Amino acid sequence: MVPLSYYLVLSGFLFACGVTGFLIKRNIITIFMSIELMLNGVNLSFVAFAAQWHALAGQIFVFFVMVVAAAEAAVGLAIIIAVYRTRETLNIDQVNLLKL
Amino acid sequence: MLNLHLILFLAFGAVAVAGAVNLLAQTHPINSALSLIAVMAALAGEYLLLGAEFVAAVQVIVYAGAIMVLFVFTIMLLNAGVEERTQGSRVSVLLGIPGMLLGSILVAWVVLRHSGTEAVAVGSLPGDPKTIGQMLFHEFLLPFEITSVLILIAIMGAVVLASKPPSTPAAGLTREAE
Amino acid sequence: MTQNPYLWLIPVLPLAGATINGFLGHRSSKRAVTTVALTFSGLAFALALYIAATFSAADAPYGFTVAHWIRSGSFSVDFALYLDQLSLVMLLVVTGVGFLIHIYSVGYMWDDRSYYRFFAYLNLFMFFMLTLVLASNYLVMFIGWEGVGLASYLLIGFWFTKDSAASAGKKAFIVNRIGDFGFLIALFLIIQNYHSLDFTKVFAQVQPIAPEIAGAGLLTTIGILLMVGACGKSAQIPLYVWLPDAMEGPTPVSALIHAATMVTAGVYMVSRSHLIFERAPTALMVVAVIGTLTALFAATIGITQTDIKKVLAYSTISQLGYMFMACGVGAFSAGVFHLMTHAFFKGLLFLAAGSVIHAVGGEQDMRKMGGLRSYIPVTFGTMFIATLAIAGIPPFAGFWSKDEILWQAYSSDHGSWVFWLIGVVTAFITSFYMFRLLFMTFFGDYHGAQVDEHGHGTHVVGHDGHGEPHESPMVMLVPLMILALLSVVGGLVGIGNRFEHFLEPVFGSGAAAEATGEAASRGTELLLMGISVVIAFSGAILAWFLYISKPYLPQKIADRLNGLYEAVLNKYYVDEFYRRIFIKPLIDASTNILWQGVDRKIIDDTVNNAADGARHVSDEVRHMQSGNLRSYAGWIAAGSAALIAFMIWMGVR
Amino acid sequence: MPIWLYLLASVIKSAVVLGVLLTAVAYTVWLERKVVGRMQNRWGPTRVGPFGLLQPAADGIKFLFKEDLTPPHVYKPLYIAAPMIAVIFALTSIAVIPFGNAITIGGYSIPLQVTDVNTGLLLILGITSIGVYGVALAGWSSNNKYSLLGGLRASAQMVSYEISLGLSLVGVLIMSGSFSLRDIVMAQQGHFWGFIPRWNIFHGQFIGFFCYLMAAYAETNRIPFDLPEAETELVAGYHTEYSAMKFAMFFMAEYANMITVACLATLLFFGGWNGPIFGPPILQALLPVFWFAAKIFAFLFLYIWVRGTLPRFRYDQLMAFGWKFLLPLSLMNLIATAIAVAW
Repeated sequence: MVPLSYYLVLSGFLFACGVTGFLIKRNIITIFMSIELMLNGVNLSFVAFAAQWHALAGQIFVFFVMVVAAAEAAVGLAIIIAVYRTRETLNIDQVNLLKL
Repeated sequence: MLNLHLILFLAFGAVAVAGAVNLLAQTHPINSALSLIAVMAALAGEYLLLGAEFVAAVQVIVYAGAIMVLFVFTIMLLNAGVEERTQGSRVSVLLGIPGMLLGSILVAWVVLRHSGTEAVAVGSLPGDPKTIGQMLFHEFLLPFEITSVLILIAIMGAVVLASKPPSTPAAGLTREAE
Repeated sequence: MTQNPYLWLIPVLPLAGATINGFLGHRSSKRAVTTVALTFSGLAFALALYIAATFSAADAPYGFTVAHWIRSGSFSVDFALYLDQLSLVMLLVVTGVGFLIHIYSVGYMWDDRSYYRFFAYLNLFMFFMLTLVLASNYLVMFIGWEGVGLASYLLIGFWFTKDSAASAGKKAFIVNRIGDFGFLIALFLIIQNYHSLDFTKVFAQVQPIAPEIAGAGLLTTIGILLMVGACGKSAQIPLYVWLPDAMEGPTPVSALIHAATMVTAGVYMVSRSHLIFERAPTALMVVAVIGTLTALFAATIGITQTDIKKVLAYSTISQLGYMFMACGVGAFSAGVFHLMTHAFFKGLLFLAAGSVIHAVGGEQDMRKMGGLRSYIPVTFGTMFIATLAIAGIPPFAGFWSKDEILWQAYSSDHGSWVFWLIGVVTAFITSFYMFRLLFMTFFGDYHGAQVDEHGHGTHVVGHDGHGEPHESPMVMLVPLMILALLSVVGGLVGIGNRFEHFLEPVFGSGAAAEATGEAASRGTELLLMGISVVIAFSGAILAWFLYISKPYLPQKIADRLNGLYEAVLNKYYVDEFYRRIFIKPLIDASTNILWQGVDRKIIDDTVNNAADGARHVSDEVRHMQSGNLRSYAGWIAAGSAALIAFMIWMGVR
Repeated sequence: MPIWLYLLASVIKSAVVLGVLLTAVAYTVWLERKVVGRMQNRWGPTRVGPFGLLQPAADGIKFLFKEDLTPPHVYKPLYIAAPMIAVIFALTSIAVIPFGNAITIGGYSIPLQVTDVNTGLLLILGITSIGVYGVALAGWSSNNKYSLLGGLRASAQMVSYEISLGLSLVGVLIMSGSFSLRDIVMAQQGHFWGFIPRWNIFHGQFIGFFCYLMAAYAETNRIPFDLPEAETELVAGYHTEYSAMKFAMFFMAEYANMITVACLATLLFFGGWNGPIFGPPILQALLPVFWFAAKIFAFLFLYIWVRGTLPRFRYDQLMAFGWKFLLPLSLMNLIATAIAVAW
């Protein structure tokens, strides 16, 4: 028997790792993976809450999150490819033209 | 079985934590990707512990089997190398990291302060495909259909974005083609 | 009120014509445009005739509600039509004269490039004029009022490539706005006090009120404000200045809008509101004084004008003054009677003048005409009849109506011998300048051939201004002849006060006042009638003496009375006066205070300073937007941490 | 059943299944060489043992003793991990394959299956989808453009065809209403009109089977879809830089995958171990396993037959076939099945 808070702390840790990855990573693809990590952390809390409250809707949400993640990955990676074609780099610090 | 449950939770959790930390520590994106796959597999285990066997299976098939393959594919396609340690953003370190830490601590404090003694039993909520399917096609029919539209748009967007521009051969393109 | 389901068709028919010609005309042939324009205006006339034929005094007034329009609390305005004897007269005049002028225009405008546009505008004018005439409340009337103003603006500026035409259109429009301002305030006052704009409802409330003999009350205010509106539309002092300039428009327009119909809208409106005016003697006096002064004033200017259309324009103003004088002395039916006969003979005069201009190839200066009698006999004949009519020679139409007005001015309760005297003097002047026009144009020798290069009316394109003067085509002559006939017999309906009795259900009380004094002053009436006939003939004889017998005399007289002549020739410098007193200060004030002061300093500077401030702030803040995605993530992380802290602090667990 | 006995049974079952599987892999290779040889009018292996039957053993010994070359420019951790990933996932999926009814030993009923999970089919799909990493990582970590292209092709191809594979299976799932492979087999017992087996392929799922077969060929990178290792254009694709035991692992993974796919086809479309059962009890116990093995053998033979017959596709043809033909076809099959079942 594992308390719910354990799951939540694990989920929060994964999410925090995702945020940290977004903050410190320079490679666009890795940053993208950090986002996936955050989504996974959230999914864990969804499933844990679903089990805690006996509400299957929590698991349904996970599917929706997965679908969104898949769509996001498809579009995002396509964007990355397009960026790489024009900028010849994957370093996010060098993709910074969108400013005044 | 009490201890076994906790042990399994800790084991999968350890793998997930190790994978997440490794994701941050690695400098090569492919290592980060493999770490992430490990995290996802570990999370699939956690889902099994929580009784969500269908979610676990889909987690492996969709996340590990499809999305991450896409990532690996992209890394291979673009021949991504070791990360450059450029110092492009002071804000992200000076503001973002403290912000992240503060937010995490606050949330953790709230969670731990309010967590009761209730524990989640193994398989306490049967997440079998049949029940989920019925729920998905009754109560969540509209969101489900909308996500189908979303994914269709995403497919088209990906095709348009990643397709080669017809007449202007980009520099990166010639390298792929060799 | 009897429902008459055909009523709405009358205005709608010309509107249909305007719509068809306006949207499809540029692609259709002239023949098709002609067919559409004539069909719809002709149908409107036919329908008006039908309605007149089935009109019965017992059933009047007729009404028809087209649609509910404004519903606001207890206040409501319907888009409703209303037909009584007064509207019927106006209806027949507008559709009849309008239809004749449509026919005439086919010949006159045939060679114009924007043929379809002309007819679209003309039909549009008909629509608005009929709306005005048939309105059952002041608001619908105001729509027609503004609509005819619009049509007038469009038609005056019909040849808008010419600067003078464009500015004449603007002048007409702006001067009319001043009048409309008064009209609108009058409407507001009516709404405020009577909570309705419907004629029947307002007048039902006005009916029991006693006349405001002592000083000026609400009704006086409303009446004077209505008169301000009428002054604008009907070109009375002080707002008459636009009408002479409006002669820049094509001649049929001058005939239809600026002589026969639109300019009489003011008279119609005052007559329609007669219940208000009858209870406000001060307002009535204002109307009479303005009318009388305008009549005299415009007539004197008419003496010196050399442009054939300008003479007619001033004549129109003068005759309108007569009508207002009639209204002002409470003889509304006499005013409306003169309105009708005036529509016939003044329409005819303008059309004939158009025919003359057409004949001499666009020339409008009478000094360059002369001797045209033998070249264009039909035009001469009809114009001669019209001149007789306007001069007040019996038994032509003008005699009856003018005599009626003069008699009423003398004998009515609100009248006085002063009005009569000025009226008679005006009649003399009228007779003089009209025969002057006739003699200068048709008698003597033709002066056109050697000078017509400098003619300023060359916009009637396609007419050869170099050849012999030639008679107009039949399509132009037939309306002339019909109108000439009407000018001869039109006055006969007034014999024995038949016209007045016809309008009695509308103007009721006026006839009663007349009946009391009738027996006593039969002799006076005949005497006055004789005086005015003599006056009319003497004016004609003076004109003959000066312009046929001794043609060198006018120049001598002009030299002798140099100052006065210059003043009259320059229309008493009224335009210049207005320019000095109103326009220039307005422009200066607008430039210096509104533009440079308010617009530049206050509004622009406020906006610019706000923009500058935003830019300065943004210049500092934009450094946050480094273009680096990780920085943005940092901001988001910090922001979400702050948000979480805020939520915990606020007690959201 | 005591827990120790349960564990013991599981270990024994695992060992047996793994042993059988590896042997089958070895002899499938032998069979392929033999059959293709015959088809090409030559002998195939004949020298080692009778009919060359010991050839697999000889090959194994050669692989084991060959020098294990590691080229200098490879990314070593993944270069070493890749073949392991490939072979581990290839061998894992056999764990949920049932190959017969439960047998009773000493009063205990033991199912002929390493482990019976009620979402067995999903598990196989998941494991298969992870299997692509072995090939992809091998191609990338070799640091060789041929390998990289092979790896890229493999990952794109497998991800694409996985969709058709999954969709072609859904028809069967709708008919049986379960993810459990055992239940699916149970649902196919009996006969139509007394003589036609009530197998799914005869039960309206022929198009589904066709889609599955095509997708499975592509998933296992077999001819005519062996683009990732096309010798003529990519030298050997993702395993160009591999030798000795690491190469053998890829080889084993490929054949193990073939066997898994054949097992799945048998279970889903051909009634699993169902077949005529007769004779003494011992025979009755073994006949289902025999039928199962026979059907798998037929499939493996089909694999080899196709390899001996068909040429290789072009890559764009492969992708067009997968996305423009196979995917719509399997979707239509799914819709048709759903309508038929709902009827």
